[in-house]
Amino acid sequence: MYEIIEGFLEAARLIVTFDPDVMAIAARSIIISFTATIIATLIAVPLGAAINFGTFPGKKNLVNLIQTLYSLPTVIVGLLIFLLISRVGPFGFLRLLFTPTAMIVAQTVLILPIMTGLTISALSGVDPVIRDTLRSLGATRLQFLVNVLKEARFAILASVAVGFGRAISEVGAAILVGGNIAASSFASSTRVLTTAISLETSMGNISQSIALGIVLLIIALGVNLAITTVQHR
Amino acid sequence: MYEIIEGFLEAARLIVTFDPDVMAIAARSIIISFTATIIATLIAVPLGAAINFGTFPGKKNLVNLIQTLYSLPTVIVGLLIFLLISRVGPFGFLRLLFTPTAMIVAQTVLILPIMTGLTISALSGVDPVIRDTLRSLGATRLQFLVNVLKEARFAILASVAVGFGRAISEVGAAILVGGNIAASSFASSTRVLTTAISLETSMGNISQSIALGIVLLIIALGVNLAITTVQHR
Amino acid sequence: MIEFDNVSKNFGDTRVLTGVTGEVNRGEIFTVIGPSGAGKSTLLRLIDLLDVPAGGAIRINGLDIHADKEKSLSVRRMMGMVFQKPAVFNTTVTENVAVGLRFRGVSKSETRKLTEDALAMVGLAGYGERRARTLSGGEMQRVALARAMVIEPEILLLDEPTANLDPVSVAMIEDLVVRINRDLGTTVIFSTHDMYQGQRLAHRIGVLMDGAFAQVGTPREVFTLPASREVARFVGIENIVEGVVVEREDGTAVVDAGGVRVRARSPFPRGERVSLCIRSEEIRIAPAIRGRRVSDGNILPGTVTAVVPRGPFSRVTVDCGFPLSSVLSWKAAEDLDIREGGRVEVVFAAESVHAVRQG
Amino acid sequence: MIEFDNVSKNFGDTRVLTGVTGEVNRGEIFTVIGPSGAGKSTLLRLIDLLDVPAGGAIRINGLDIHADKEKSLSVRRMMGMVFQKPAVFNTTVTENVAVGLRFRGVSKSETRKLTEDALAMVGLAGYGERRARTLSGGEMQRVALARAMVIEPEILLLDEPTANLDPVSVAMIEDLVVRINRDLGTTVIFSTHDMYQGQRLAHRIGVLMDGAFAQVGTPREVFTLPASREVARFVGIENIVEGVVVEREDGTAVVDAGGVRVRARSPFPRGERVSLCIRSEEIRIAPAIRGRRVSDGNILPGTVTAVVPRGPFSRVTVDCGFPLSSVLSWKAAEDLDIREGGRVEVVFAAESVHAVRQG
Amino acid sequence: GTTTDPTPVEKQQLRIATTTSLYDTKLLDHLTPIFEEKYNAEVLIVSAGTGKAIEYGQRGDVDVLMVHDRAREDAFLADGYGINRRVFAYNYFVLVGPESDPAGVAGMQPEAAFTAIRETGVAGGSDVVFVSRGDASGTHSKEKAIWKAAGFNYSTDVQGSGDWYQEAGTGMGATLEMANEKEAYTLSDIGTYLAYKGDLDLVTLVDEGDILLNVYCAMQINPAKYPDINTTVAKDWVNFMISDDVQKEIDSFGVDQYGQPLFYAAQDDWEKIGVTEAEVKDPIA
Ligand SMILES: Nc1ncnc2c1ncn2[C@@H]1O[C@H](COP(=O)(O)OP(=O)(O)OP(=O)(O)O)[C@@H](O)[C@H]1O
Ligand SMILES: Nc1ncnc2c1ncn2[C@@H]1O[C@H](COP(=O)(O)OP(=O)(O)OP(=O)(O)O)[C@@H](O)[C@H]1O
Ligand SMILES: [Mg+2]
Ligand SMILES: [Mg+2]
Repeated sequence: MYEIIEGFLEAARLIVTFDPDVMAIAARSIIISFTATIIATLIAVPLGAAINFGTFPGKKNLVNLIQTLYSLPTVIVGLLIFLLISRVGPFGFLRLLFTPTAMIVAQTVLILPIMTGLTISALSGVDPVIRDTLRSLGATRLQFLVNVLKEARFAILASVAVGFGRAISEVGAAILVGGNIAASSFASSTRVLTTAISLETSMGNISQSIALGIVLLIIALGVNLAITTVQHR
Repeated sequence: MYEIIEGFLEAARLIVTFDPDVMAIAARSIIISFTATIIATLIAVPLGAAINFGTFPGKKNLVNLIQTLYSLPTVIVGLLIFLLISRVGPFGFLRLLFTPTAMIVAQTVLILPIMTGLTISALSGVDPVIRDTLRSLGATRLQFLVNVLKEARFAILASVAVGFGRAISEVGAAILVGGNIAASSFASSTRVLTTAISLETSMGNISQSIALGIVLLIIALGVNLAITTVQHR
Repeated sequence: MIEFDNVSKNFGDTRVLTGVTGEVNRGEIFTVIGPSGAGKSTLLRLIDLLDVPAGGAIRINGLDIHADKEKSLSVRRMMGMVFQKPAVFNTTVTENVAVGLRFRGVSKSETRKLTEDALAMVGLAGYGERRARTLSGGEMQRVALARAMVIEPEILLLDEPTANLDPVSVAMIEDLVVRINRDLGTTVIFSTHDMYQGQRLAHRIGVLMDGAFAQVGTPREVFTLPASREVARFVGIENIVEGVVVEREDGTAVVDAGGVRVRARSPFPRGERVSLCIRSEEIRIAPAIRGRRVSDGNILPGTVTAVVPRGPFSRVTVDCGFPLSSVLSWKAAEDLDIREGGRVEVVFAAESVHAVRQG
Repeated sequence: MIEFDNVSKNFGDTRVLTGVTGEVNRGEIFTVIGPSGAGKSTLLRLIDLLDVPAGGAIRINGLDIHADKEKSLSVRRMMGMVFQKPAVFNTTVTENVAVGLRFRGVSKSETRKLTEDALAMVGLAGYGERRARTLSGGEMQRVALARAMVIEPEILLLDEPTANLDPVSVAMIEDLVVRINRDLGTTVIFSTHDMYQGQRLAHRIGVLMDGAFAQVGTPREVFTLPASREVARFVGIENIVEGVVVEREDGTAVVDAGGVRVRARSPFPRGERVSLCIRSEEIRIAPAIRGRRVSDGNILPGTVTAVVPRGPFSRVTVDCGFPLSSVLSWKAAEDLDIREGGRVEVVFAAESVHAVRQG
Repeated sequence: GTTTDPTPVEKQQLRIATTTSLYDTKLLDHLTPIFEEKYNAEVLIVSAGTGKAIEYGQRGDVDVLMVHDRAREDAFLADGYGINRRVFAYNYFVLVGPESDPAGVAGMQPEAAFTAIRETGVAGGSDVVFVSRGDASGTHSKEKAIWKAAGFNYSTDVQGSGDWYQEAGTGMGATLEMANEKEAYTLSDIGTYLAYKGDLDLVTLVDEGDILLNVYCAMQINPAKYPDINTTVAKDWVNFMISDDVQKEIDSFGVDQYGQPLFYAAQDDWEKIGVTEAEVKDPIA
């Protein structure tokens, strides 16, 4: 158990000394997961709205499918993206494999189902009279959407929190398409907090893993405080 | 890309032939993740209710903390549980390491924050007049809880779906405390679908990984169909 | 201007509207009254394009509003609606009222001004910065009114807009509706369960019953000449007596109601079964004077069976073979020394009796 | 039985109740009336333990109900409440009504029976299997009523229970309330914005204004002898005239109201500034006959300024130096040939004038 | 000889921690059924990175440790966590790289090849990239040893000397995939390379040189540290690995699939691989 205490001390040390390696890894984690969350939000919200407010055959099945994809293992997502972007894959020419971009793509795909699903339930929770009121006030489709989202902002932002949490904490996809590379230049490296944690763990450096885990949670705390602030506005 | 097609064919073959290895692994996945989800539900629902309906100092901070723990990496969860149950850890005497029980514990811990958080938002979405009505009808605490949950059943079951999805798809904790053991007896083995996928991937058997991923998604689909049926009852 | 052409609507197996036909004129205040569950809200929702009729058409200025999805937005922007259970957006009161203006791209300063005016109009000046969710029932309803009115719609749809308000607020809102209708020429359609409100405000009233208009007419027509027994009951005519026409001479008839003969205005031939509708306000109670006779009116002797307070009045029920109720001021009731069991005479003119054919 | 002891409540800076003091007797129907936002709902919620007062106490049978959390459940189980905007559980109508019974462990068969009866009582027999969420506004309100009544509470709290109902349903619910009160001895407290309803049903009325009871009394007291100008206005006394007592002799006084002298019942001394409250129903309109004099009553000449229909009546406003309104049946108005601009006399007794000291 | 009662009431459980590269060859999967049958035991194998596997051993979570990192094994034994090390197999690491071989290292000695790769890499301009496991695994240890033997200070001259040197920080398979993708050089154990060869464009460039030797051992966790540990079966396993039958199995394992063996039996080559005879032959008492 002393590893946990060690982990805390180590985390404190890493943070107060601005350990350059850890700072770079943390920054990369933030950038990648943040970008993935934003992209996923931009897709999931309109998609979720279209599904929730639309009436079409197979709607229930689609919702079921989305819910099923909550269980998509990160490794499978990683593999699929890997096959698509590896040199011999259809998008191989983009040379995305083992780049931060690839990791963003993988995390976006990974969190899309859950964010779409949670968007659907957030929107379905809005009082039907609110929806009718917006329509009756002459909202265009876009105005309607924006205002329903405002009403559902608490739940929508909760879904963003879930998405971000899943993105920044996943490792399977990140390692497969990113490769956990520690190169000397920031841009060529793909080591993020979770892949670094995996590595430290596989090397048996438990305290170091825990320290990195704490750094990750501190980042998550910051993001969540920001989200909560917006939620309660 | 042909690996994907291969994967589908292989999945079909595994399923129609009732491949005994895969069936055992799948069964283990179901048992472990299902148990973890049920235990987590039994904790998260009362806990979420207590937090949502309670008034106490630091409530907002607690909710923030819970939301932050959405980002808990599975590896960190695995490590912490590992430290607790490894032979020299405080619970080492239970000899839980490398057993399915340990995996259940780890998955339960992993999905507790998100299930608690989603329970809180499910409950906070219930019309306050409904809550007042229940109170005014003379509900005891338990009756109150049961009936509010009934009203929020859609969102609560969605949180169960999220929890199950995260449990059955995670690999980091499963591998650390389970060890991905393929022993000759069912009870001693700890290989589940995700750890098997990881292994196959690390051995370069991409089609096999994808086949196992498909099996996993089929299980998830079944669980979700069941959940949806209850939701719409 | 707004034309209902055999509009029908059902929810699953529940047939709510079976064939609503009628017209609302431009600039008119049209009230829809009808029992709970008659489909008043449903009809208003159909007009506001929030639901689609199962059959028939609603036309505004000749345009079938449900026919062309493309035009939905412009049709809707002609209208403002206040829902029966209004919901407020989870933001400030000001923001709530401003929503419709923002949708229409009205400038910030203009929006601020209009919003303030609208809040003042509904008596909520100074509430602008309050969070709308914390308002009382009546306050919310007024916010919803301000929100619908501020966009100055051509057609204002109000679904029981004063249901949660006290009389002072009701009077204020009614004034407002009348003023908007008069000053801006807004066509107003509202549903109400307060018939007197319908009458106070409406140019015309439609009585929705069993999925269709049982009667459409001016308040006076509806209240004094109900088209059927059901309408009569609904508009508060307390005395409805069954009988058969036994004599008839130009315009008046003698109706036999269980042995008691009642003179009534009636166009119906001898032998016709009719319901006689007599407003309790048209009935006087007089001390019993035996042997009095009249040729033209009705004087029926009877026994007082009940005296019930009602507003500043007393409602007195007299058994004259069938029960008849009258409304007296407390003072009059005292002067006449009316008490249960006492003998009195019930006096009313033949013109006060409105006969309808039994359906 | 229920005692309000200086109850106060605020939400943040908004002071809603400042000191409500009063009593509701066992078996009584007590009505709370008051303007929108006065705190009626707040008061009912405090009684039902849904909120906690900031100060003061509410005692039921001597027990301070907010003092002992342990007793909350048993206190609450004495009561049933219908909310102003009732919400239904997302299940069938039957299930909705049965909830309170299930909480009390009533047997299945008993529950079925009671539920069916309750639904029949509110006129929703046959609605049992419907999903409650699809009901109309009025239907939902009736479900809420059935739900609260079926548990046969000792105290029934109704927050504007008929706000969404048509007159026929209102009459039905009112009957029900009276029956429950009479047959089961249930104490009923309800808020309403329909003063006539308060009067029809209540044994006593509390007028909630500015955070406290401005008056508590029998309907008759409140309606004829309002305690203040504000109560007078609120209970619908249309004529309120300011003046100064200039003469006084046992019980009656002469009040100078802007040069016009009015005789009134008044206990106030000379020189006192008073408001005179005169119900429009107490005022008669007579053809103008110059020179008539009376010693006891009031006959004021004036000019008709407005004739407005109101229910089966017309409301006639006459300017006699100050405006006075009277209510006549249409027929009377026609007989008297009343039209705007015509000269008439306004006649009312000194007893019809209720004077209150200006606050 | 057997020290376990051939018909125990309950099956004994044996927990083994092994490095991933060994496990992934499936050699152990091939051997365990034989062992289980023979000793009526149940074998639970946990495969992990070398560091993690050693960690399991240190904490007494397993009974037997199987790794291929001499230096750390020695430390482990010295610290008293392990006893009775026995060497059961060896093979060679290979330096693989793109067929184009931009640094021109084919056929060189390992140290020279590494030097050449570094020189061209640091010079830049060309497409020379070296992907390292970077995970403190046995393979990584070996790589570091070669850098050292070639005269470089690992952390200053190699790590951080430019983008030519990249640490994958993952398992062998993933590292090979990455090297393949980047047309880079990497050091691999032969087993994993053969397993992946079909999917790769990488070719073997250097496979000779003493320094490439890769020696696999098994050892018991010290029962003095963890008294209730499963000593007898652990001994059985170690002895089983050096038994004649198993040594034969090791020699032939993989031939039918890859056309060449993945391992060589250690039994008769103890001199070649630089260990004592006792370490390859003497059963634990
Ligand atoms: N979505 C729905 N599904 C099923 N039935 C519905 C639905 N909406 C309305 N109804 C039914 O249609 C009928 C008419 O409803 P509507 O709300 O129009 O009545 P209303 O005249 O406005 O009544 P109220 O005066 O009580 O508001 C009711 O019986 C109601 O139960
Ligand atoms: N949670 C709250 N937060 C802030 N203000 C509140 C809250 N609840 C009620 N109020 C305010 O308290 C006042 C009294 O509210 P209440 O609902 O008791 O009024 P009411 O007499 O029932 O009015 P109505 O007739 O409109 O229903 C209102 O001004 C309302 O805005
Ligand atoms: Mg309605
Ligand atoms: Mg209220």
